[in-house]
Amino acid sequence: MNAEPAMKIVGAGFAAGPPQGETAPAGGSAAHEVAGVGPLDKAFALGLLSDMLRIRRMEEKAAELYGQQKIRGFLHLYIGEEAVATGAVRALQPQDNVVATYREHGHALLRGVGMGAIMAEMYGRQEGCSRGRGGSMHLFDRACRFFGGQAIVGAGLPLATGLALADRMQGRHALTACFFGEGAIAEGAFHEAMNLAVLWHLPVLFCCENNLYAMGTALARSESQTDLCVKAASYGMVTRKVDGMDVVAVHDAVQYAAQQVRGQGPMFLELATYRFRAHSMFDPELYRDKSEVEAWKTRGPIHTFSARLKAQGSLTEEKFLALDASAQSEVDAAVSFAEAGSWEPVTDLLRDVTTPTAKASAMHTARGAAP
Amino acid sequence: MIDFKLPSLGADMDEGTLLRWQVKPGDSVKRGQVVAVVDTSKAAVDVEIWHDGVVQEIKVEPGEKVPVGTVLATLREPGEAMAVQPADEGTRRPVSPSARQRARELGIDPEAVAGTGVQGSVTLADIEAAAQGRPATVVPAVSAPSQAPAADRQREMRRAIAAAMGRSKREIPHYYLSQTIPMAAALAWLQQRNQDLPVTGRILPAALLLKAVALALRRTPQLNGFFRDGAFQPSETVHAGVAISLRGGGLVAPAIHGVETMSLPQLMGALSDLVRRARAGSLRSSEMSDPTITVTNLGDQGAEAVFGVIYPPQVALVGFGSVALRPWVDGGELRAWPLVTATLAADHRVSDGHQGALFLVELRDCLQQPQALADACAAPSIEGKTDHET
Amino acid sequence: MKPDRQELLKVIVTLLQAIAPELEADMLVAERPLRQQLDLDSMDWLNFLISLHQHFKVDIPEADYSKLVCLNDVADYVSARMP
Amino acid sequence: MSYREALREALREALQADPRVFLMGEDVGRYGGTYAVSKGLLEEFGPERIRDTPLSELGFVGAGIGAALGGMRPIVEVMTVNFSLLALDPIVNTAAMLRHMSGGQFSVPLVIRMATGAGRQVAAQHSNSFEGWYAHVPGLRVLSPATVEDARAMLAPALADADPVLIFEHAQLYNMEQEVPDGAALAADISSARVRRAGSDVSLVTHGGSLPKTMQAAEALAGLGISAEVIDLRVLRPLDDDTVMASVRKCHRAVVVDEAWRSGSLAAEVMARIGEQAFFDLDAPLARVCSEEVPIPYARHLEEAALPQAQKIVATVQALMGRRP
Repeated sequence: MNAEPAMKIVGAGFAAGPPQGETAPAGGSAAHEVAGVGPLDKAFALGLLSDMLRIRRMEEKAAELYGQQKIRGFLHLYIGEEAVATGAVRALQPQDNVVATYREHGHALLRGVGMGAIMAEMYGRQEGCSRGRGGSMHLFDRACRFFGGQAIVGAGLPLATGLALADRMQGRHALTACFFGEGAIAEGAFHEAMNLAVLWHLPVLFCCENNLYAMGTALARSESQTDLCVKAASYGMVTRKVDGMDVVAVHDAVQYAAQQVRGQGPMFLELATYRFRAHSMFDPELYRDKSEVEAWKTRGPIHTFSARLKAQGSLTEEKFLALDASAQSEVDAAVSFAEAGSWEPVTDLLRDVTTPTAKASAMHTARGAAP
Repeated sequence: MIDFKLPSLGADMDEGTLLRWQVKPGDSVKRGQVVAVVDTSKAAVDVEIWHDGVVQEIKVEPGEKVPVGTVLATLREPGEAMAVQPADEGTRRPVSPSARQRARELGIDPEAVAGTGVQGSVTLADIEAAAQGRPATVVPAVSAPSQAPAADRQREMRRAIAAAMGRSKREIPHYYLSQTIPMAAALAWLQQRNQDLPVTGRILPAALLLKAVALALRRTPQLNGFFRDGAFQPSETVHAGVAISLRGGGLVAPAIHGVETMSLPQLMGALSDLVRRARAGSLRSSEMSDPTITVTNLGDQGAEAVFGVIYPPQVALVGFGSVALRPWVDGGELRAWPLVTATLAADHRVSDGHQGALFLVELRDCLQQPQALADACAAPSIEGKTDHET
Repeated sequence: MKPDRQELLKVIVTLLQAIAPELEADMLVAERPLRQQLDLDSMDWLNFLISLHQHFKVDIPEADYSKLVCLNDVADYVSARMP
Repeated sequence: MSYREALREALREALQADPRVFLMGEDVGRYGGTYAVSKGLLEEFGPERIRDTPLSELGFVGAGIGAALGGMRPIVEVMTVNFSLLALDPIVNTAAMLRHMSGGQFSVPLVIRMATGAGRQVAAQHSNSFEGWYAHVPGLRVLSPATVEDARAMLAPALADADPVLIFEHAQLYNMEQEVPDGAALAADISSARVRRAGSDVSLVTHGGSLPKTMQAAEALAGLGISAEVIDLRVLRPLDDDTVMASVRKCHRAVVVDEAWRSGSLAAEVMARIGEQAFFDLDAPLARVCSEEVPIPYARHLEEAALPQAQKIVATVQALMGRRP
């Protein structure tokens, strides 16, 4: 029964159609109705497929390694939702900032964090992208402007708003893409951030990955208004609903939205998607029917997109297998890298609590001030 | 947690010096147990505790003089968990960490040094002073702190007695009555009774007089009890405070409890024990704090009659002079007769001369029937009966 | 074996000291009444007699109280009746 | 100069010195600051840098963190520590932890100022002293300026710190007037405690709004022949153990004075450290004067009774001195 609203959003023509449900006069939506219609640029399309496969295989491997206790703690997998990160991250520019959640492995990977560094982080190795201090939920990368890995639901939104404020105050032509689940919409942080971003016309792209469940709580059981765009729009925000199982639809929507955000201020995208696996490795999935999961799996982003490319003649089975093998070998290499990694010495336990230079300078000033 | 406070051991006591502890932290105590000895300036009194429990912490060290009501020690209720110190800490003298450290450097035993710090703890300064050999701070090894010098004690006792008696005279509207009581029958009965008994079994007239007072009081309860908070609280039973002069001056008036219920031998035993302990300085706090009437007997010293000052919050005092042969008219004939002058000082807030007179007459009559007096035990004990039969 | 007179007096004084602790032996005049010298009341006196009875195993009937006035009387009385 | 003016001067100086610095908070602009600290700055620096926010502590503190990550040097004013509880998550879970979680990649050069403390009959919800809570958290630096000089001088080094710094301004200090040395001599350190009054019998360890009361108590104690040394912690995290222990080693007795409640408090932490580091120097049990364990009442006499007062400090010290020979 919980599948009902989801089916309504994406409708029957899931593989086609323009971004739906824009609530503000954004103009020029016709230019973006290309998603499912015309043939895609082949290299671009294969790139999208390859990225989705890389995420899928990495996540599957993570699940396996979790079973082997190589990866510990909380592990939230992105399987089923790959089209969102894949479509979205490709539409961003290098100077843009990305803020994500604890289900962020895919975003980090596509933003440029090496799979080896991600895997090593999940192993807790000091070769990990956060030196093993963060783990699965706290992937960070300064060079990629990837700001985490924020594991408090909703906490990323004010942070992203502030990053956008800094960009605007410094006159940079950058935006901040903030990914969060629909569960964050119940948090005060969502509302405060929406308000601030619109009030101050900040370049934030709010990407709500609506996978229908906040852990085990279905949207309809937690929100008085299940149309999330209506909520965001109440702040004067431009909003759009997007089929998050369609990688091209996502990409086009984000590309369009990014342009809007850079010029005019914040925008809110609701990306309708579905997580095929449990919330985390601890989740027995008592809250949803197997049949619902199976129904969504028929709309899995990888096989639907593959089918579409094959139908367009852009993809052969051999090519698919080659892409898959390539993803798999990247995963193998990442695992080898993580396995070969080292543990940070316990003597370094207290590092990175504060910034060393700050301490030194404070002490320096202290000495200078002493009469 | 129960606070064990310094009880008032009489109206003349507003402070006391703790002489020694009979218990230490960790000891279990029973209701009624003597736990400490306190110098009230009149006597060293064994102080009893009125709760069962386990001693948690000693708050006042031997030698300290503290006001009535001061918490002397804390007790845990039976079953209450230990609050701080492990039991085996026992009576260890508190020594501050820095004092202990310094004592080690100086080769001094810090626990042999008198403490001037918080809770009597030994401080750094105490150690330094001890190191310089200032004798004043060194505590005698085991013995409890000695009582104050005799002259000081005398002065303090006089001050305490003066304070209590002054208060009595200010607050209590005394009236006085006297009655001459023939003692021939009583003395003859006693002589008869004592004749064949070893010296240890003999009964003094004082015991008979006490018993007679207790029985006579049954008719006039207005003389037995406390006047407190503007009202008289009669007492069900007679706790007779016996005025005992202390050798070297001063007096105490500890109670014998439930006099009307005691057989004469019991009463004699109690009296003898009380006098002995009063002079040895080991009275119990309950004896000091709850007499309901005082009986004073100055006959031994030869006084013919004594007009006493009531001991607050009591409301009456009975005095006996010497028992002596004096002229007495009996059946129209003048005779030499053993007589005693009994007096009553009583509190007009509670009773009138009329009741007082009834009491003295009753007292006289009781003493004319010594055997009945001896037999009258409100609740004779088995021991009492046995004694009586012998 | 009976103690000699000096020894006997010494013991009696010791017994008295238990009742009147401030007593010093050389203060006592052996011929003067004890109760006056030592301010002994009837209870003290009884206790003294009890201690004599217990120490020397002599009986002192009440009728004999009048015979015991000064220290010498006591010594005579005791030495005459000691078993 | 008043404490308030000193804070304003420091803000003005910081805004002039570095274009990345901006002030953000509720009513910092047009209103001039709830405590009038930022009065006049809007006119001087404009609404972008003197930025009024909606009543969204969680939102604007989080945005302050984001702006710091994005290269700015934000000074976020949370009106009072009471409202900062609405922003506990960004302060603790994000600002304090980000550097560590990211393996040292992202420092958060953010300054958060807030008023703290009781004493003005504003009742329970506006009278808390939660400095100690923040001082519990690794990754934060917590400052408690108790003098006009520190109010003037602590902001610059706080801004220079690459990590989040919280500055607690006791609301009762804003009107305090003290002489301040000329600007040149103002480079304060934000790492050490200060001896505010030298003494030899007892160390009184305090900070912030309790400093004036403690100084008053020390004066009264001097009249009683007790020489009290007063330590102003200034920096509540990281604590300057050396200054505290040096004093305790000299005086052998210590009383901690803090307006927060005693249970699980900063006072408890200072006492624990003295116990750990100077145990053998102690000549009396440690003691503290804290607020009574009650929400701060409105009625004046009850509020006064609930808070540390000079007289309580004096009595506590006297009790520690024993029967001095």
